Amino acid sequence: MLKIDKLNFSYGDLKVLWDIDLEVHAGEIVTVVGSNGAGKSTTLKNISRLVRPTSGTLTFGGADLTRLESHEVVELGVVQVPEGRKIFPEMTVTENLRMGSFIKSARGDREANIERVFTLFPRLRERHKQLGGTMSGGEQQMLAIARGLMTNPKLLLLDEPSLGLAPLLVKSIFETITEINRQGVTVLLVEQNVYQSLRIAHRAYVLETGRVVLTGTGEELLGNEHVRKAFLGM
Amino acid sequence: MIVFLQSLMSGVLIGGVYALIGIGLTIIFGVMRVINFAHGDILMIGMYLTYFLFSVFGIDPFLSVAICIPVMFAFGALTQKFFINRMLGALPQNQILLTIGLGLIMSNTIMLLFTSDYKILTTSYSSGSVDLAGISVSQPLAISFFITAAITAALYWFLMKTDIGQAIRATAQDREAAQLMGINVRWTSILAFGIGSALAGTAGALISPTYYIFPQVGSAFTLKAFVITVLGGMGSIVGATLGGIIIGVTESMSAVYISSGWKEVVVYVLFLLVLLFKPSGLMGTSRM
Amino acid sequence: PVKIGFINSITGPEAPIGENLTNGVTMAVEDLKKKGIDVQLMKEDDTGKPQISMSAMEKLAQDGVAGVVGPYTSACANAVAQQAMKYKVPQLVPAAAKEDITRQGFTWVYRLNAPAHNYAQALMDAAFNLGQPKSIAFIYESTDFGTSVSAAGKDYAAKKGLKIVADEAYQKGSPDYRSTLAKIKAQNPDLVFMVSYVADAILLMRQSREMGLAPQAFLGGGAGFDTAQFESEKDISNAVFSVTQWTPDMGTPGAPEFYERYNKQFGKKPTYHAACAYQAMMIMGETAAKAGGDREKVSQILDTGTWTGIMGEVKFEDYEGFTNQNKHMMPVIQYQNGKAETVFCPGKVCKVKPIYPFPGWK
Amino acid sequence: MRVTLSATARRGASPLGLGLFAAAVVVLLLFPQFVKSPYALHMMVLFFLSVIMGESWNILGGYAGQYSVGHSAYFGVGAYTTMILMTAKGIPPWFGVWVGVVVVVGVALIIGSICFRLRGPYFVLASIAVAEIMRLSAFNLKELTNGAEGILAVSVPPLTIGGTVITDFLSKVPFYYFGLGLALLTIAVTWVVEHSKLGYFFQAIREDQDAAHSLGISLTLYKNIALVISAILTSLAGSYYAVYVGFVDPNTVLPLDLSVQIVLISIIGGIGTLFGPVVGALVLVPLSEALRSNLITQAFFSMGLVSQDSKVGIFLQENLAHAHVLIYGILVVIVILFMPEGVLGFVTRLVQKITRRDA
Amino acid sequence: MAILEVKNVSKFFGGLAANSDVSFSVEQGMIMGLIGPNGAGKTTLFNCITGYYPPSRGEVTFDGRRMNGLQPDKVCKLGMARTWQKVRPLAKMSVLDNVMVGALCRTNSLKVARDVAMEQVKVVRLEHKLNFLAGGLPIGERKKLEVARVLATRPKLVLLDEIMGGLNPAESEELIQLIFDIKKDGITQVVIEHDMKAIMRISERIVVINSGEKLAEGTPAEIVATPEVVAAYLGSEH
Ligand SMILES: Nc1ncnc2c1ncn2[C@@H]1O[C@H](COP(=O)(O)OP(=O)(O)OP(=O)(O)O)[C@@H](O)[C@H]1O
Ligand SMILES: Nc1ncnc2c1ncn2[C@@H]1O[C@H](COP(=O)(O)OP(=O)(O)OP(=O)(O)O)[C@@H](O)[C@H]1O
Ligand SMILES: [Mg+2]
Ligand SMILES: [Mg+2]
Repeated sequence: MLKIDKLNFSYGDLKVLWDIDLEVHAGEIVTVVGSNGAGKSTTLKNISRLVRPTSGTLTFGGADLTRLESHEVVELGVVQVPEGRKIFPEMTVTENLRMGSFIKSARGDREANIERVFTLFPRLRERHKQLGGTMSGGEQQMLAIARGLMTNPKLLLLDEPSLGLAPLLVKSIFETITEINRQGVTVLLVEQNVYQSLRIAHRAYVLETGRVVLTGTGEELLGNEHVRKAFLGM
Repeated sequence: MIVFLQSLMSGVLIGGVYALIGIGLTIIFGVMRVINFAHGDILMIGMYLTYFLFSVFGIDPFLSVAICIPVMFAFGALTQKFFINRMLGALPQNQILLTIGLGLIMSNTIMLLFTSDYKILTTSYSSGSVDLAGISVSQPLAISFFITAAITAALYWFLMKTDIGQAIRATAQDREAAQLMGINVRWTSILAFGIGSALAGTAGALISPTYYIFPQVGSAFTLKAFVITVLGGMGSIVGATLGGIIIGVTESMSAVYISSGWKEVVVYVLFLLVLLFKPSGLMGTSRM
Repeated sequence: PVKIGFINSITGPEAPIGENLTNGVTMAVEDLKKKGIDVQLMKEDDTGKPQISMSAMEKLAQDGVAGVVGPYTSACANAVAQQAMKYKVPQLVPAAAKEDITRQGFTWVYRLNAPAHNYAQALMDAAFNLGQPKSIAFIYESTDFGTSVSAAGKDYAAKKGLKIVADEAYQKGSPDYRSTLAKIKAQNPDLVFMVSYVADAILLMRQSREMGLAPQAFLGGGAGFDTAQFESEKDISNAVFSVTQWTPDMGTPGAPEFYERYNKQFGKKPTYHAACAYQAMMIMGETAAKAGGDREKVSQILDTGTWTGIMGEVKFEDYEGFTNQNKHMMPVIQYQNGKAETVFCPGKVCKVKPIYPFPGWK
Repeated sequence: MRVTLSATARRGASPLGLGLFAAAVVVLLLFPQFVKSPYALHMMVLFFLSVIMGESWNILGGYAGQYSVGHSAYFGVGAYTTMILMTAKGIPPWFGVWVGVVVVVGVALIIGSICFRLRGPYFVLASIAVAEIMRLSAFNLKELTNGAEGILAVSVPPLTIGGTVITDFLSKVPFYYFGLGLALLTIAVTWVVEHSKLGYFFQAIREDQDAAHSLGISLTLYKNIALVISAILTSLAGSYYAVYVGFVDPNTVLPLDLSVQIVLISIIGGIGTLFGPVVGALVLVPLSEALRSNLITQAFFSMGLVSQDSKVGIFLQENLAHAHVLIYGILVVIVILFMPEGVLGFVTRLVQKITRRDA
Repeated sequence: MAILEVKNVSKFFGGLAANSDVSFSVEQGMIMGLIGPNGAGKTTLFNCITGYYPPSRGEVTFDGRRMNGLQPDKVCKLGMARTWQKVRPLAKMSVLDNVMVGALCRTNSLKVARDVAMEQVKVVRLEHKLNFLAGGLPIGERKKLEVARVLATRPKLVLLDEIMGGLNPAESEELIQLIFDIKKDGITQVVIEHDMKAIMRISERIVVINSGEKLAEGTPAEIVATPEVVAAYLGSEH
């Protein structure tokens, strides 16, 4: 479904991605783990076309992503919940969610989707009139995920969705991911919660200083010596 | 008493035109976070357009609003597309400077085309007035006031109630997030700058039957527009409307009760006071 | 050819007026050529800023001009005057009104036009000639010109026992003077004295009409009240007086012809700025040619010579504290049915009779 | 065109830069010995004036990140104070200047107490408003400022120390050296700021006020320090201007236009760098004079490309005189679009690229 | 001796009580954990303590001194420093300069500040990024930078707001060691963290808040045994 081939990228003079090869098949949950600054977020930014690669090809369901603008990528169904939440600070919770269904294909399901995410995150329903910018860190994270779901994504890119969430919620976030995956949404997940994310992943990649160093099924990587040492601190 | 009511009336009417200028700026600022120093120059182009249509084709200035809106929209949209869009995300001081440069280009190009002469657009109603219980109400200003009111209402509905309007606001608050929602931010920026320019141009058209036209006319209005938008709360349409009328009334009241020389000082002092006690402006919290 | 410098506000806020001077000078250069005088004109823009006009003057002095005409604005003319003294370059000021320019004993600086105080005097004398006004209101833009003309007006009013009921200085470019006018109307003055540039002049009269302000006479202190645009505003200009440096029918040689030619060439009527600039350039051109480009000689000729042309007789004299000031007498005009008619000409009887008092608004 | 954050940071000028600077100073010190043309000296005076204004703005705008577009206020206060004292009280400018400094500190603190409560664009606009209030007040406070008519100084009293006349200000040379001295002073002040705690604090405030605040930096105190330093230096520029031109009025020393000009110098050159404003002045002053005086056309003529009497020649002569501000505007836009870090930043980057390629 | 005392602090945003009547005290030299569900009011409490918000009610004393009404810079000078949950690097300054800004809180000498900063940069292991612009650091390194900067102000008490968020377990481990090191220097710490494993290990005492109110306080062992805490925050797994 998504295929990244020999992706290279630099921020100015600083090269951060080296020949990344990555594939996501329809229906999968694929996890990318890697230490700080490995280039996980940068990879997602390349997929969403927030930045332009130096070289390499990115295709989604046959469409060449490098020819598209960010918003066109979203229209194809590739939706990112970015690191650092990036919610609209001066819009209310509801308005933020409405923006989630801006693209045509999602507009029809707006009301149903709002209902769905409110059920998922009751706190949002409680605060539906609060301005996004005044929500707490974790509340904003919920809003960001909810807003991403409003888009009816085919492929959902999640950049550290559990960041800043309380333990109870972390658990339910991973359950939610599995659940929406079961409903047919493909997921590319970047996580620091390595244990949980590898557990739910079909396949996973390990990124180190901008290179893919390891790949395999979630199970395999969980059992991998290197992964256990470098990421699980065991 | 008559003098008081008279100056209140003049203040409100001229405030209506100010409001239109302010709204245009507020939208541009709201979306691009760009302080548009060329706003008055865009207004000036609107004036010349109206003048041109009037003197060559004999089109009434108020009717020419119908032409002015699309033409100025296109003008603003193109400016955005070719210049300002390249600057988005750049340092704020660079954006300020870019608009200053664009303003210089606009006023000096017009000067080359039309010379620096003052142009006066005289219509049959330019100094027409209606007597309302001893208070004279300027006909052209009254018409402008109603046009302004209509445009403002339409715009408010557009920004608050339609998806595209909301997308414009979203772009203002976080461009990257907006992109991730499938919003074409280049397009919303073009739209916003276009609307802002159309409003400035319309204000120019509305004011031209009662005012005069020359290439440097813009700078005075740029300043006024700043004061209005900040006073009302940046990004707030209701605020800009309120700001415009407050400025209009303050000016005319202080001209009568203090002196013409000090009236603008009073406006700026008022402006600073509002900022001090309510830094986000009068309508700063109620968004748009 | 003789090199002559011309410093003017070609761009910047004063450009609308500056353009008239440019046109006048262009015509003068043509006329000089017809007289066999080949002028190499060095045109410099000062953008209305004194330090830039200084740059221009430095450059001209260095380039060896025989003399300089300009700048237009008082602030610039004055900054340049100091340099004219320093470098001994004859400077002929065509239209700047600030009194100081020729009051500092600058022997290299000459002025063609009448300075600020003459405006008010000529105009108010006209009013006293026609009626017995008791009170007067002043409304003027706060520029050098506006304040100095009306300051002279206020002095003169005090001398003549007129009661000053309003004294309103405004920042030019405001779109709305209605409240100020409402305030003045409430005072019911006999005379309303206004000093404004063209656009505000029209605005003030339009809004006066709106407000129904109707004194015995509207007195316009030159500048904007003496322009083609104002003239063409038939509805509001009627019976308004203005003072001016020049009119085509003030009886000076060549004035009507100048008027016609200018009108044809530039598609509009000449203002007195144009006439002043024309005359100044004619004088400077002829003088420079006669002096063979020698600055010393140019200055000598300017000191002693007399010229007669569209501005009447021109002579640079020292009097009442002025140095090298042309004692120009200003005519007074009145708009009658959309036409500017000269109603008081210095030293002559005019053909057209003035209307007094103001007949009221239609 | 996002400013990339990948580069490693460098602090201070390179030895090469310092060497160049020292050489430039020596050349400038000797300049009037070799160049006698008053026109050239006048251009140098305008250049120094721009350097002083640009450097002083840079301290507040470039380092502390407070984009004041109202610096004409301080310029005007300096200019007016000096002129008023000189003409009304006969106090020579080299005393008047210091009175101006005292006054401007007072004014700056008042302005600071109002404007520094505001951030970002609100600050920009408040600074404009304050400067406009000053300008309009100068029109209205006739007893003090002589209103729109302005203040004219007939002559500058000679500078004497212990009875001996140091200079009589009759030629441009003393002005030249005063200008050079002030320009060097502002550069020195900037250098000191950059290499002290102040520089760090100013930049911290520029980058993130809240973060700076939480690190023990008093925002009010340090913003006001930046403002006061900046205002003092700007007022020196104003005094210098007033004495040099000999005339002040509200529209020449207090207009918005001047504030914009001041900002332009820094930004075109490169904001927040020691030599940015110098480069800005070096670009803008000759450029605007060349455009204004139609040097381009003149160059065409002298190179024989176009004849002076030909249609093209006349056209150029006529129109370029009117178009110089237009061309200036176009150039500003080009610089901003293609050199977002200013000319200095652009050149540095270019040099880096070339040297890297060589290496 | 209690170095920090929070007495009946409440903070209202409009009708919403982000903190209501929260009281607790922190002993000199200890590590206090602060936990609670999202939106419980932890960050708000930090803001009230460090002077960013004036508390609507209640008072904060630090080192025996009443802190109400003090500006954040004063608070920092007095020896209480905080990191930001949403990190705030001084983007266009280098890592070293960022930390130097912190150090300059206590000294006027750049040289001294540079030495202090170098030391702190080493403590958080960012020496390889010394001259990098802070704006280009990845999230984890930014968090470390926050800590280094705060330590450079030579605080007596630091408030750390989720410095382990966005780090993998191995990286968190590093920071845990760092926190122990800080403790060794005698610096008191209040730590907000959602990573339960970490918070249990480092905290000597824990305060739990929920919907703005203090729900429980005690040793880590006591806290995990409190049923309300389990229900509101931890979930049954822990
Ligand atoms: N805007 C930027 N400018 C310059 N360099 C950047 C920028 N953003 C990221 N980098 C650099 O790119 C590299 C990869 O960053 P990225 O954010 O992709 O890492 P990550 O794997 O997502 O890390 P984390 O787990 O901390 O989120 C890092 O070394 C970082 O310093
Ligand atoms: N400025 C504000 N205006 C209105 N409500 C606010 C404001 N700031 C915070 N809140 C609300 O106060 C509550 C407490 O927020 P706070 O940021 O303190 O939570 P937190 O405990 O730090 O949560 P998290 O773990 O998610 O960071 C939240 O519900 C938040 O929405
Ligand atoms: Mg990341
Ligand atoms: Mg928090």
